[in-house]
Amino acid sequence: MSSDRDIGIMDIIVNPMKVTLKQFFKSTFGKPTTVMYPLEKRAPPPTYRGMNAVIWDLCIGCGICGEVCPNKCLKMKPTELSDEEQDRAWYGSHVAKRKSKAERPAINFGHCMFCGFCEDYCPTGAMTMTDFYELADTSREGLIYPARSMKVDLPELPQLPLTNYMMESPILNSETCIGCSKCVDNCPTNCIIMDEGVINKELKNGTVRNVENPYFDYTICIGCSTCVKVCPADCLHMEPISNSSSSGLTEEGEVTEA
Amino acid sequence: MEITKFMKKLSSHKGVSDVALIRDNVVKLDLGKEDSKDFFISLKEDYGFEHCSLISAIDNQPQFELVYHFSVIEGSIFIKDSPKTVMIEIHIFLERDTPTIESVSDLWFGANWHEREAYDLMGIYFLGHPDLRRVLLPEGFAGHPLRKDYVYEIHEEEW
Amino acid sequence: MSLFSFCRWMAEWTANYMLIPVFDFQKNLFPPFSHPAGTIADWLGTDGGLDTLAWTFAVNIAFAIGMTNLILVIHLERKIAARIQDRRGPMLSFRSFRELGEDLAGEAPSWRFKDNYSGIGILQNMADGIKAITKELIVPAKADKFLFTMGPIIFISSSVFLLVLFPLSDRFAASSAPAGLMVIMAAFSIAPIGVLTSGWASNNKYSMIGGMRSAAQLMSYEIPLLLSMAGVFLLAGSFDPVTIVEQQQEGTWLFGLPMWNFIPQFLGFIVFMICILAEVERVPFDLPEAEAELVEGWTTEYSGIRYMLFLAAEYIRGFAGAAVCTILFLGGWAGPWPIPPEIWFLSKVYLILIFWIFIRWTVPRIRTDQILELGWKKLLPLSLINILIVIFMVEIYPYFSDIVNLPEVF
Amino acid sequence: MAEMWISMGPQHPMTHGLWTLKVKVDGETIVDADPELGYLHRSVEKMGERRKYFMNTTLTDRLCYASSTTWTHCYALSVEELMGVEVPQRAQYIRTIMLELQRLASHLMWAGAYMPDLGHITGALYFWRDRELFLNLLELPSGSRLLYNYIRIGGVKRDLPDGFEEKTERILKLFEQRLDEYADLFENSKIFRMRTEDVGNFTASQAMNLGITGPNLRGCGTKFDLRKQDSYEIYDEIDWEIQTREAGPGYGDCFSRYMVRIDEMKESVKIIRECFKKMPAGPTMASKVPIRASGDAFRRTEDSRGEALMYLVGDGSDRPYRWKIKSPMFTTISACPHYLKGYKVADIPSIMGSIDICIGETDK
Repeated sequence: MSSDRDIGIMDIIVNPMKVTLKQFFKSTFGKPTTVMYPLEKRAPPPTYRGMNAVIWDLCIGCGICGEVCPNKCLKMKPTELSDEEQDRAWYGSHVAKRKSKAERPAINFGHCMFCGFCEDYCPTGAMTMTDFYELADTSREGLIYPARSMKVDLPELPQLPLTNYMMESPILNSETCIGCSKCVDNCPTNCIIMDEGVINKELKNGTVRNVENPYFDYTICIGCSTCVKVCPADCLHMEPISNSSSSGLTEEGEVTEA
Repeated sequence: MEITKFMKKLSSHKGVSDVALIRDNVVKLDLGKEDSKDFFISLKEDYGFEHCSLISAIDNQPQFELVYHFSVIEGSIFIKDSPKTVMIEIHIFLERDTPTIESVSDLWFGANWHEREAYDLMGIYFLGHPDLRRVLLPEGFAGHPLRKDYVYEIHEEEW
Repeated sequence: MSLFSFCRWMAEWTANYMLIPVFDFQKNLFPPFSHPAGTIADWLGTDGGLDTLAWTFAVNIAFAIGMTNLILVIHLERKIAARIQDRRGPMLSFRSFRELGEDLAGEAPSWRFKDNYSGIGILQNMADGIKAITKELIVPAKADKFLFTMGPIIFISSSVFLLVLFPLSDRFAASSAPAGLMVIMAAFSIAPIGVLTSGWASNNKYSMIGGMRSAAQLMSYEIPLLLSMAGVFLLAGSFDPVTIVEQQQEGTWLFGLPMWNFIPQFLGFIVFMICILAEVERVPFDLPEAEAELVEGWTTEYSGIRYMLFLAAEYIRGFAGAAVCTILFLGGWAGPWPIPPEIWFLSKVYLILIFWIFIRWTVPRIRTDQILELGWKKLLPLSLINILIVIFMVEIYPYFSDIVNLPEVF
Repeated sequence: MAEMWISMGPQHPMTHGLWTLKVKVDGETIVDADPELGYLHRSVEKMGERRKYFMNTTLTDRLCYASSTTWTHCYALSVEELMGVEVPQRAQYIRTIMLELQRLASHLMWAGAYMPDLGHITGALYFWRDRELFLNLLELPSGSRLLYNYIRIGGVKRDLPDGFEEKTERILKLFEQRLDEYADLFENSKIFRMRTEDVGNFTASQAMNLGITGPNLRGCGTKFDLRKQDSYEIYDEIDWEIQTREAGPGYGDCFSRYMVRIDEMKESVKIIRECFKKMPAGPTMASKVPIRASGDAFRRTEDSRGEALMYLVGDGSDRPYRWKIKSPMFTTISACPHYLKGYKVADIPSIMGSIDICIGETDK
């Protein structure tokens, strides 16, 4: 494919040097390619995966970001919210008010590999990645960013639909349900209500009473499996769903990817 | 040789069972451990599988499974109206207390280090291998880490 | 006025007005005892003493010029290499000083270059030198300690010695020997002994192979190198640089241009250029320290200022090699009048050095067996042909032109 | 000189990674060699067994840091085979474009690393300067410069940004121009040829038996490219040629391997252009991507360095039961005593550089 020609005596020095001479004059009288880093910086593209930032007003504390983090460098930490923050909280306002402490993500950037899964799988779009990349620090402790240090406030909140990126939803086994309603208390999107269940159910301790069972609004379920984790009777398990845009807030044909 | 004819011929070999076409160019079969060497020799000499792609060992609990992938590069087996070349996937099951099999590294040199790796990480012994040492882990490492019963510690930093 | 007479004048002035009064004062401090200062003062008054002092001055001036050029050459190499490779090269050295000054003074200092790029690229060499001095001198535990120390001494001293051996012009010479170029080539050939010594003493296989390669390379290039020089010596009839340069001005060429040696002895020039590249160990002939396969070759085990001096010595050798090439083939310091001959000489040297830098960043390194083949099979015959041409020019043609009345060409 | 063993590595300019090549030399001639691996072993296969299927794309990115997209693609392809996922047409085109861009970047990385092996630092900087262009392109949709995590199971992360095609076309044009310019500096240079021609020879039949695939096999004149021979994505719909070259009848040397890669880069440029021409509109992600799988499946792809194969066994949970990676360089390095014997010490970097080693994928 590439042209083959006979190699002559000019190809020892002269012809190769033509190339280097050309480049020499080009970069002497033009601008060299290299960027003088600390003084000049290249602009990252808008998709750049840099340090994380959390829009607290959108965050519902569901913990999916910690769930999908391959390095487990992201943990949900209980955080005190001020009254104003509680008022502004959008989806999670009820959780913030009900629980003594709301949970917000904190990141250990010493372990983070900037894969962007937390951003991709966030059901509300609260987790974002900025183009800030100069995170170097002199100590390991300095790389642990507490939840509040990553908080950002946007003047106008994007109206994003709740999306179930986890492709799973909880399924109830009403046989073992004891009707404790812990799942309702902990559901970050308030998609569970307690309603009629098994009548005259015999519990483990021998007492017999009517039990209320949880019912799920799958249109706004985000598949965070918080209910499965808090269930004391192991009566919930996750099962795959067919469509990620099953959320009721999504209109047909709308692009779901933020 | 057309691939359907090739599959027919394969089933006549000793120890071969369950010959199936899992994709349009991939033949899968199960092979008995005792007849493996003869089959591999004829695979190379008669059917022209020049290239050993991969040898993977699986711990199926309790027995081990060896999966051989061989491929044709310029051989005589073809598929009608397709530029695709043929691959063969061979499953061999080994007992847990005798994880040994005859080496194929004298037939395909490319299998040499795959066998070493299978020995290193899964503890399969290849009889007749010229140089069966650990390849990825250091000499003197205890145990074979890809076995499911290998006990290891998960270290998680608290922060 | 030549360099030596200037130095002699300076020596007289220093001796008469500074040294002799001081020594005399010392002599008279303790009258009952004789003091050696008096003897020195007496000796300084004689011709011998003044000459010695003058030579010391001359040699020091030559060193100073050589070392200044060393810094320039290294900076030139870095900058040109950077431009060839579409980079910028050193630009920000000692920028931290400025930042420190800003911190201490609370305001930016007055020296400021190109917006915010404050820093001086040429000082990068100084910065590197300071860094190298502060590093530990590591001697491997199993190395031959005596030879390990002797190797750098041989290599570096023989290279620095080269600086005083070549004249910058007929009036500017720190030494003048009738066999000047032979001395230079002898000094050049000492260095491979240092290379071999340090390569062997390091007790490292890479170093040893590097040292051996250096010896093998010496075998292959030294003979064609000297044979290609022999043509020039035959033409000039002398080893003296001054005579050789003067001889090159005699003949004329097209448009009355002086016929410098690279025109009649083009073959010799080519052979010499290739061999001197091998002599100063630059790409494509830097086999002893081929960093791809031998890590750093014979300098692998050296650290700190020793390693830095090795690098510096190589540049000094490069500078000296270019100077020898200028004297032999490019008419030395000859050039039109208004520019002084020393500048002419240096500019020619720099031209060759820039050419070498371009070669270095343009071609890959060749292999050991290939350099041996090149040296023995190609360069040796070429240099012999060159000598034959010169003999024809110098001896045979004049002999026959006397008999059959041929036109005078050479 | 008596015969002696020289240990090159684990930290040596020739190794391009962390491994040791012990060579037995007689003077300057190589008598025997013994490669040693394991300095970069991160137990990717074991780690993969503890992570969910979709999380493992971050591990495959790190298999070979010079060619991360191709490895992630191989993994995604195998998992899709295991789960039975249909990838939308547009996603397949985007994947092909990304794969070829990655192949260009990887080959340029190799060419840049090969030049200092021959003592030619300028070459490194020229090729790496061009690689930078392709990294900029790969950064636009994926958001990262080295470890993209762009190809996901069932499609790609997001659609190509606006203006990507024009930007790519501009860069491809510049790159083609530069590649022609470089011809005089590299492949037509006499000293470059002296170092690479007739060095590191092996024949095609030897190479097949030794397990050498990819550009190294095509450098022996064998027309074997899995993009055609076991075609995936949309390579069979696009008009392109397998690039081969041989130094002599049926064997290849360092120079033919170099030229195969240069020709392949030119072919990749053609493929990218055609992909842009034919690209349809549509979704970039499959509508249904399960997270659990059972059974076993494998796919092989043409990595930048040869045949990449991933064999996956699922047991019905959301994590792979067994995940086996075949890296092309693993077998190629194992065969190095065969093609090093008889050459000079100075040829070691020239030969080992020409087969394009990547230790990240080799040690897994």
